[in-house]
Amino acid sequence: MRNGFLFVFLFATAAFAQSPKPYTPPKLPWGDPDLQGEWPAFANIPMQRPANFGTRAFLTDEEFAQRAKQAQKQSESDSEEFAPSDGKVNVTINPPGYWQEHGKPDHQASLVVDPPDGRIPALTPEGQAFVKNLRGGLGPGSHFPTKVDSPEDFDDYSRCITRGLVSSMLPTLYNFGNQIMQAPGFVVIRNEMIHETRVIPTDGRPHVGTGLRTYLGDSRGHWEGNTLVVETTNFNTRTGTGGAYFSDEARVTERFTRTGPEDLSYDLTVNDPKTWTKPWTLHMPYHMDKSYVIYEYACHEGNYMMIDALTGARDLEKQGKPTKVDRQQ
Amino acid sequence: MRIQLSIALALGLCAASVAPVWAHHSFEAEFDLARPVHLVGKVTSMEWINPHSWIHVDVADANGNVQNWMIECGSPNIMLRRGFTKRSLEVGTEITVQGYQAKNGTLRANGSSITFKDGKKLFVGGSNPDVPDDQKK
Amino acid sequence: MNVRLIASITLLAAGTVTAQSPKATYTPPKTPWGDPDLQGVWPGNMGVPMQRPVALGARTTLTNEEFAKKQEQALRQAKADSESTAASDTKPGIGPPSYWTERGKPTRQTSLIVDPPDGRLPALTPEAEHYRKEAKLPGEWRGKADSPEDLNIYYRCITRGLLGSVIPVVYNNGNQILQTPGYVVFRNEMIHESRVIPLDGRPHVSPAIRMYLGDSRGHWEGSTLVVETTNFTDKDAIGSNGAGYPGDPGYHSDQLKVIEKFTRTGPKSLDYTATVIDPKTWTKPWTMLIQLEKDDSYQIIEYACHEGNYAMGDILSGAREAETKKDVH
Amino acid sequence: MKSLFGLSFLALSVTLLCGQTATYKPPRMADGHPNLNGIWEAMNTANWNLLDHPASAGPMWELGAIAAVPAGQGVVEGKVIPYKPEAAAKQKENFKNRRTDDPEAKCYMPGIPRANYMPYPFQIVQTNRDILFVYEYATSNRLINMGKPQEAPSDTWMGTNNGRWEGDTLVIDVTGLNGLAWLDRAGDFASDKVHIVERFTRTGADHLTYTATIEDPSVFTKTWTISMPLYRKVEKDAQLLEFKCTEFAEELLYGKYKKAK
Repeated sequence: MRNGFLFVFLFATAAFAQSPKPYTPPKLPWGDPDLQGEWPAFANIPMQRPANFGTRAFLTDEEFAQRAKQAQKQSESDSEEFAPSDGKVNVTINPPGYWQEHGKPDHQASLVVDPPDGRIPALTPEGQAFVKNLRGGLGPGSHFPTKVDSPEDFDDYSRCITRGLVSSMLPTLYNFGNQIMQAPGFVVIRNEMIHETRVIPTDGRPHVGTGLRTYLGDSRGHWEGNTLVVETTNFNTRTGTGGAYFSDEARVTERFTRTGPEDLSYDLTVNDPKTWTKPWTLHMPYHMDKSYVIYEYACHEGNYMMIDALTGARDLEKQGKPTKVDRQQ
Repeated sequence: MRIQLSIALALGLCAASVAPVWAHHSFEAEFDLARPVHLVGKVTSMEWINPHSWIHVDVADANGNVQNWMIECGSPNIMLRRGFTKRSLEVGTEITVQGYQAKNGTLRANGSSITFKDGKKLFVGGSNPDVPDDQKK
Repeated sequence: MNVRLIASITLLAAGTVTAQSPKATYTPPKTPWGDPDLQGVWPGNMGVPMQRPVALGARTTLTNEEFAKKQEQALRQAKADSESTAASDTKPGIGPPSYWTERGKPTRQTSLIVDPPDGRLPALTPEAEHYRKEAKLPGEWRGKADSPEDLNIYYRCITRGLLGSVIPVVYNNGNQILQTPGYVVFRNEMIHESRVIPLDGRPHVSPAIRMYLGDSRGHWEGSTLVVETTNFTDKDAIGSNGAGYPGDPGYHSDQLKVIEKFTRTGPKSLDYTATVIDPKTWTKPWTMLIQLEKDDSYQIIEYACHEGNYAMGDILSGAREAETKKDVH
Repeated sequence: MKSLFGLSFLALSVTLLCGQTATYKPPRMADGHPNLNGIWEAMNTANWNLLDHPASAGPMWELGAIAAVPAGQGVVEGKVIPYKPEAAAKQKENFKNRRTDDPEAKCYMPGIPRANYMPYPFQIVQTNRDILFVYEYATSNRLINMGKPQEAPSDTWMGTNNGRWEGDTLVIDVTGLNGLAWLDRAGDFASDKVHIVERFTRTGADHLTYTATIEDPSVFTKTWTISMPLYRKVEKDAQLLEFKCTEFAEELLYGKYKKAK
């Protein structure tokens, strides 16, 4: 655990070696460093590094330029109102492509920065078994379930329950708005999707009892210099990241360090020896966007998918067909 | 004399004429006049509850197997005010109950006529609080 | 057991006929905060019919001869009441043992109703006549037990109603008055109901709120507590046990208003009068007088009616049993 | 590592929180005892479950989220109810059958201590002699005998309550409980041998602190205590209304005996 921090610290400073001395954020009236603002997860960085990158943590300029061109083309089509009228329409089962916000490319090769290969460490046998044995051996609910008998066949996000602590902070197709607000004794992190808010006390109080388990866990914050450190425990073993689930002993440590007027360095370390063979850390460079407005993401209230999927499955069964949901290639 | 009597009757002086509203419900609703019972047995316990207290009695039937009957009595509050407590019940006392069985055929009967052999008591002790001390026997 | 017997006999015999001298207006002591002190336990005495026999005309009290006869008869009853067993020759009745009763001491009143002067209920309105014929509200048990609603609200242990709770019956006639600054509480033993009566002149709750015991407001007129209660439901009946009284099922409309007056007439005596105003039911208001006698040694004991209500299950299941057997009796 | 700045701020906020004086001085009745009169209600999830508990589905899916259990931090000091093994098994059994077996579902009187943290208000009527607790739920009530302690003549739902003052705290010694009430909707229970000592202390204009120490060697391996604040209902003209819930439980209790339609 100790070395995890050391590594992250080295990584963060290396990334910004060029700026001469660390940035000192302004202070709030009651003395805390001011981290407030809209910090959407715009940096479009994949979670894990392709194997061939090895321990190279950054794109070469050439690789970056290529991604930038790609992103430029993508954002043009994102801003289209309708499918192109010149007949060359790629008909897919998804909503129109332009309903997305693909964010901007970044030099960082992957969000995972520790282990050095930029990949999430292997699961422990117990971690694997836990996932496999979920729902009596059916495994976890999925975005593309093998059968559609009941809502539990879908993943928590399709069921509009939650995206979990980790995913809610990271880049995704759209609605990756995050806002930090502060009041004396509290830091609040607002995730746009799915309208979840972590109110993090910074007065040193203990965690709630171990009998109290939740999807977003129980967070406690304290300041280390100008860095906000947030420890979260009490996860309810029905949430996690990367297809695996936190055990009841999982501990997530987040570090928020403002590195410039519009830049916030975010490091998240997962420490769950029952699930992953090693602790691992991801790094996300947030960039402030005062213009970003978090809109209400009332997911469950409009979840027609669930009704359509279930009634559809019942119809398929009447026709003797499987209800497995295949991904359109 | 005739007038006197009619007035007395009219005034509901004779207990018989005034149908006292016994208690919380009419018993014809619960017990079956067509199922008289005559039970002899030993008191095992008593439920000091409202609206009616229930005395539990072990009664051996013809071929000797013992059934525990519940005998419905009045509101226990009266007995409690007479100084009896849940500790006053003489478990094992033999009582005879003549009454009627519950309509639903369960082992329940009403307790209007509980009688004891040779003057035994159902409750002992108890110092009725509102009896002046010098009158307590 | 015969201790009780001796006690009641001596009390009865010794009880001098209460002097007929006009009641000098008694001034009750004051509570520490200056209100007249009506506190204490005031059990009721059974034995006065609600309506006066027609033959007695306007006579409100018994002659000495009538009273002596009533005392002698009460004596016999008290002797029977104090037996712990039935006389061996008695034919078994269907009720509980007769000695489980507390009828209290005989009084000189010829009827509870003191106004109209003939001591009888005023005529019903045509609407009330009709309502009583159609009444789905069960009065005395008429043999039908399809569902709980076929039994009256006292069988069901719901309540005996405001007046039903104070009209003396065969036992548990405990009433208690408690006072604290700004409130008087009238507590009835059967069925463990306590009316907390504010004295601060606040308005009644909205007419949309209907309650079995209504919504009471109190104020002092000299040393008399006057309590005005409205907001009744129309689901109970005036009369002992909320099931009416010989000669009248006692149903009333939800327009009912009751004016109660509590006047202490002596260290040990309190006149409770209740004026019933329900123009939809009775053509004229009418008033009852219940003379309560202080007995602070009378212990009000919890009357948990509903919790031990074997009768409900027995009555209903008994009726089902009878239906299956189709035996007619 | 905590910067000096952060530390001093913490100290500053602590004094602010405590308000002007260390201990609260309650207004007093004529007899000199603190005035506990008023309408009070707990604002926690103790009635759902005395212990820490996560949010969970309720026993009636038909009611959707309405019947779901909110999460709650427990009120048990030490966070554990020290059941003996067979009692722990009974509690689990109670929990399994809570939809039909919880006395609250049947509208049975809640007993002590549960009456004080039901989601219904209660009124403390403090006279110059005894004290009456009037509970809105099922119009239950209990008289606190402030005179010579009396022995419980028989077991009841609301117990035999002998009260005394210890300084500015009302102490109530409760015996004669019939052991049929539950302590919460999760099936926690005690037996008819339970002895409970309650303490009510006024800690502010609109707050009481309530603790109840529960001793029952037949069910628990040691005595344990719950504690919580109680909040005054400060709405204008607040009053108890009527929750006579017998009728609402008749279908649950007697439905099976009704004549089939």
